[in-house]
Amino acid sequence: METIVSIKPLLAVLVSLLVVPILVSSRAPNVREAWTFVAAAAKFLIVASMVPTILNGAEIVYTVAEVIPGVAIKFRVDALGMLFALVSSSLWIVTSAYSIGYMRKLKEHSQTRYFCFFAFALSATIGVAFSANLLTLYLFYEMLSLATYPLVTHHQDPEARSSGRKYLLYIVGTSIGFVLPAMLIAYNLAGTLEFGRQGFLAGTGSKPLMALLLVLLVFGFAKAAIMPLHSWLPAAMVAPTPVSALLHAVAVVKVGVFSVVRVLTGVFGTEQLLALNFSPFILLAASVTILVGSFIALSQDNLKRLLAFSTIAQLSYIVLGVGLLSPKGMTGGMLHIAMHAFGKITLFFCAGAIFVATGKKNISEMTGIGRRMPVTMAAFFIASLSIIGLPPCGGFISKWYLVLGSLEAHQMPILFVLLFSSLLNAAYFMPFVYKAFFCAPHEAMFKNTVEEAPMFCVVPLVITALISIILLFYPQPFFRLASMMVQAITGT
Amino acid sequence: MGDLIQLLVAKYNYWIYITLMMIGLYAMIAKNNLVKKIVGMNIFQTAIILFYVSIGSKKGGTIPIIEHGHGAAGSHVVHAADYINPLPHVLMLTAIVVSVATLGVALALAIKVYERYNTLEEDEILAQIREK
Amino acid sequence: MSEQYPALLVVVPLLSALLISAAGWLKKRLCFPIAVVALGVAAYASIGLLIRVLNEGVIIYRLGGWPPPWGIAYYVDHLNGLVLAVVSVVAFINLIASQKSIEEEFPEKTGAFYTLYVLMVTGLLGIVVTGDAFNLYVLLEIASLTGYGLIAMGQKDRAPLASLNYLYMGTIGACFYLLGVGYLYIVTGSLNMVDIARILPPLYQSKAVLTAFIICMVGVWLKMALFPLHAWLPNAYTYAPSASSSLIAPLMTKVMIYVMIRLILTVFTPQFAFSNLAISNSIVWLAVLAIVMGAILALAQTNLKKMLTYVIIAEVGYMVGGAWLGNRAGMTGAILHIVNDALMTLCAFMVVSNIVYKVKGYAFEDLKGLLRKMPFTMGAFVIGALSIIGVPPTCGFFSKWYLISGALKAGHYGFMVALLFSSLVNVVLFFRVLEISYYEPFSNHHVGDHHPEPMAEAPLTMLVPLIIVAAGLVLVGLYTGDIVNHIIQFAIPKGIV
Amino acid sequence: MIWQIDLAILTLVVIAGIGTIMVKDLLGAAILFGAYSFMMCLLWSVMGAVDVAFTEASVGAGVSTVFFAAAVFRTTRRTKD
Amino acid sequence: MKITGLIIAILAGALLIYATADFPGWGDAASPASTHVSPRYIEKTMEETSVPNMVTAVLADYRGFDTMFETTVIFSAGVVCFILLRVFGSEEPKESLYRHVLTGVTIRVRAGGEIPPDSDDFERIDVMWTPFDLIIKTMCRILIPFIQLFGLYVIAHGHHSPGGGFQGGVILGASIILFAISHDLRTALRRIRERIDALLCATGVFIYAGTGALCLLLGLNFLDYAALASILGVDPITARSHGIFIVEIGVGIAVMATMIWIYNNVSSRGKYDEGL
Repeated sequence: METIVSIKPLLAVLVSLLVVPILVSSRAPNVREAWTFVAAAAKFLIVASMVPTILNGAEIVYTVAEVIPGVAIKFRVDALGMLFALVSSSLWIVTSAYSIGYMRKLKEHSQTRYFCFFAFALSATIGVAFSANLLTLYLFYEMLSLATYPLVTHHQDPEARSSGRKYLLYIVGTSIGFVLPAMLIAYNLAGTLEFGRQGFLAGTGSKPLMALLLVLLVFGFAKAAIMPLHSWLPAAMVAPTPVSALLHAVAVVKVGVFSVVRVLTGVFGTEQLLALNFSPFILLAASVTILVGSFIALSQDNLKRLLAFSTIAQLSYIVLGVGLLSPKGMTGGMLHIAMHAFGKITLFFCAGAIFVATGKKNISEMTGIGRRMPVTMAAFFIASLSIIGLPPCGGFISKWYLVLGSLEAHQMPILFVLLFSSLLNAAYFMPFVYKAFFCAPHEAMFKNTVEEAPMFCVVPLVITALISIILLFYPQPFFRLASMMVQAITGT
Repeated sequence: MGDLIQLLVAKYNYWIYITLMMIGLYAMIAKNNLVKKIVGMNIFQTAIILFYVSIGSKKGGTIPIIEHGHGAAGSHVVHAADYINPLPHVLMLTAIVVSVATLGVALALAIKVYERYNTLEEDEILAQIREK
Repeated sequence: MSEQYPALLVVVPLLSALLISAAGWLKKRLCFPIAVVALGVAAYASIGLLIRVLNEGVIIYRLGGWPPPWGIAYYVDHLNGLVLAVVSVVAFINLIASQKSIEEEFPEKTGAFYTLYVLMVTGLLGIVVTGDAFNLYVLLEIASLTGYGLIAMGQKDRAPLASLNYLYMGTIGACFYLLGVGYLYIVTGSLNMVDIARILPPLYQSKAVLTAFIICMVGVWLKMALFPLHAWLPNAYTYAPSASSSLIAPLMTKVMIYVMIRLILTVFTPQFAFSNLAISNSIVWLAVLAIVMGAILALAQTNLKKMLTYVIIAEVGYMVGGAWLGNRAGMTGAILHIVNDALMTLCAFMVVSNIVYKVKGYAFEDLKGLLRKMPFTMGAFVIGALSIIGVPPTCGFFSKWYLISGALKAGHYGFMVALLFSSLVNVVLFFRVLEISYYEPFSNHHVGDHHPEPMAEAPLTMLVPLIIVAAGLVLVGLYTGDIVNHIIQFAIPKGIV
Repeated sequence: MIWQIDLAILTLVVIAGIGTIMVKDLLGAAILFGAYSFMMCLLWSVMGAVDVAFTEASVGAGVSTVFFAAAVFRTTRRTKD
Repeated sequence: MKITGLIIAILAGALLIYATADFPGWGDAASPASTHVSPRYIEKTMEETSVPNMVTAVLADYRGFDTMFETTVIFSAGVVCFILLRVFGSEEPKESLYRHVLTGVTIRVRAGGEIPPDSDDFERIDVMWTPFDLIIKTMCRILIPFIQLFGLYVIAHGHHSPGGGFQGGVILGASIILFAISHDLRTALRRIRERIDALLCATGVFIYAGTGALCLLLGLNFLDYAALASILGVDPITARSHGIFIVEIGVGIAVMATMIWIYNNVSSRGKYDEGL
């Protein structure tokens, strides 16, 4: 496989940082938001410009500095990273549009800070996507945790403080307490931290040590919200909705999952995991998270919390898929990164739009809202289909591959888990949608006039909803990337 | 027994310097009065000086000044065995200077403390700090 | 001229200190410029020296033209070349940063203050550069005496007592060191470090050498405030005027660490320190204790400056432990941490002095709303905090990396656990500070984009150096590889693997 | 040098030292310290360290004592130990 | 505290006693201390520096660098005492005493009361009133010049006899201190003003360090007095001797001034009005 040295990855990371000074200096909101758009677009273009190269089976590499013998701060763009980067950079554009509408309508304070740290978070995300070794990944992972803190606690009220504490405790605590020592042990075992096709730890240590490392690393990246380290995610829902939308549906949690996938594939390597027969453990953790998360989601009344728990469940699909260690399963898992992203961000947008338009947060207060905000709720319906995994939405493909994967790996229990959890998803989305549209007139809580949220809010969610439909019929390039990555791993 | 006496005599200076050093150290740690601590500090330092001077001493050596040193340099040959080792003396001149400098600073600090708390007893000062 | 750098390094500050004290009586305005020039020259010379060392290896400078061991000689190798550069640069930056606060706090004694400041830097540089055991003692006393003076100028009611206690402890430490040198002299008959190292090997079994080693170590530990001997440090550093604390806190302990490493590596060779006497393991446990206790005590503090002093105590534990792990990685970590910790501590204490300058206090409740009021200062504080916690790419992470991997290599898991523990505690410590400055007073959101209170930043002369230091933290982090490969690697003898 | 004198003075030095830290009066302590320094100076001149002895005579017995006295005069003679 | 002190002291003592076992016997001429480095000092000083007093030679030449910093230590001690204690613009004392010289009558002036015109027949005396003692004053007036003469001799004759800059400086300083004690601080300060004194401190050290720097400028290493030969117009050996003499003078000045400075600050608590 040929590798091309190019500064593009670094640019992709830095472009949103470079815009920060401008944001700080510019006092006029319009200028500020214009620049945000510029940055977002630039980032997307840079990322997109690398897609053809990757699809041709090449890799793009760039080394910043060798900090420790054998370990450098280094970028490598491969299919998986490209997939993730593509998703998050494209969604940033939509989100920045959305957040303009949201923030302005609600007259949030210190929006400059908000946009600055948003930009920070995005560079960190891309950095994680493109990082070539565990150290670089860790670097950007931490950077993301710190950059998102001011966003999560944007309201600066006691509630924000308490949940901010929880957020930082879980994220930073695990990364320093678990990942750092694991990384050091790994370095002393292998003498490198470079992600390899079959993992740099392959055949270096005894089984117990490997098991320890696996536990430390899988749970250490707590952003993946694998139970029992999940409860920061609902807490983080105090953030303004755009933050929840992009960060807690796409960037942050996906970074966590992405890191776990990297760990499983690039650090340990699937063959070693098969050989050591660790897959049941991973599958167990994932399945538990899926089921419990879905069950809790059933009992939620606050819409954002419901979405949060559904996110927790959905994330573990990805871990599950990769944990199956079978080609189709992995493909499904990686695809799910994209599919779930588009679906879930739509849902969050809808929740935000409802809040902006009506100030309602709880499902029980939204009966009949479909008449008031038809577009939003239609989008919500589509997106929820995608999450459940039904046609005509992208979610169907990933679910389908996951099922195939579980069959391929002869894991009947997993098949059962998948199907049952889909039922649960339906169970917590559909009643709401049903009540929103088809409720008896007397119990409708809104008068019968269409009043949508501002344009800036509605357009993005329509777009994302449409995309998640399109993804069913045209899953490229995500599908190509995922399958390429799987080929690269399994070598078949 | 005899050799013990021998040992005692042979190393008597060292025993004494160790005793003095213990006295000084004890005073510095255990005494409650700031100026007493300073006195202890000086005893400590003098003890070390005594140690160095004892290193320098040499049986059958005389003071490290060449007699009839006037006149042309190297007019007469000098044997190392005849003179006491001057190096420790030099070092100790420096050490004495350091000790007096430290003494000055320490006394100045003690006066400052007294101006503020109107006592030199450490426990009384700490009591005043605590009740504040 | 470049072959005279070693002398210039020390002599230029000394001479200009005298000029400053004269200027203090004749023409006050001249004091600051002279000091700046002096330390600037010192910094230039030290960096030039480091470059020369990198090119030509060890440099020997004979003072008075007498050959060692009869005369005093300066030995400049990679180890103290690096430390020299750090010391002089830190002192220079801090001097510029603290001009305003000095001239505000001591209007009629500026001359004397600058004199002491420059003299202290002279002493520290001399300690680092000298190759003569006794000369080290004299310079140590200069650094200490001036340090006592600088510290005692602080808060009227607490500083003198704190400084006096420091003086007692410091004198005991220095005297122990002197005693140790005497013990070495009586068995070797020499005062020159290299010469002693040459004579010692047959005497490794001698009780006198062992005692000398122990006494020297205890003395140095007293000076660097290793845990059980740390009692003097917190008060002394807390109540000192900000200009002094931001000079002494970064440098004094680090220089003493350097002295310890120098004693281990050059005077009593590693073979003696690590192999002959099997005490290294227990000393590492001592360091573990220092780290843990430092962290815990820091948690108990309610004002920023005192909290930082306990953080320093923990950091001392890092370096002592790293040095005594007795393997290459650990030693690399210790030496690298001297550099990093000097910068980190400088950053933190400069932030404190900015805060004191504006808010006139450093208790936690004085910090409310600072993140809005002094965003740049607090931004620098965040970077410093990240570095102390050990988050990449700030430099603190990498020294911690080497320390931990050293602990792994030595199989000393207690040390590793202690390091991780203190990192986590540091997260709590600094996060608590930032939380106070970020939330309180609680803002009610949806109030539009106007600020509650206007921005009130420290003057540029204090801000710009601070930002430079903060940036330096990241740069040093990114260039860790080069520092290790080109400097530290050669500073550690081949014997240590 | 005669080692008997040596021993005698050494003993005296120790006594003076102990007295210095035992006496319950700072001014007395200062004066006793002067005496102590003077013994030291004698001792060293016996041991042939003339320069050191000279210095100790002028500094230890002389100036240091004056400094002590001045400090005590400016603070207090009272001491509990 | 006492117990801990005792324990620590005993531990330290035990350690040191343990070590003495391996010491060479006291005054052993064959001990490394007297065989390794020192013989050269003893045997070569005359021909290398032409200074009979080895201690002076080693002090000011072989290890001159130490001595320079020793002087610096004293200097910094002076500065520290000044910066700690000195208070400028001391407030008007509550009451001040004046003596009518001719009659010896003491006049007590309360704060705000009009001070007698600064004429010769009134002199201010300390509040802690000491009887006017003719004997002491005259004795001191007679003695002090001789003391100072001796101090100068000690400095100048340091090459050939015990003593040198440091001892001489201390003696000179002591003479002034004696003057201050026998009369009072104000009179002494009228003789040597604070500013002059402080400048003298700096000058003394400067002479030393400056000599070294001069050698450096003349192309040899720092403090290598041989470089002075070209200026003094003598052979390098004698140049060394002269160099030693110069720096001894510097040391003397610095030490004298510093001793006075410290005494002034300590004895008057930095107010500079009333001494011992």
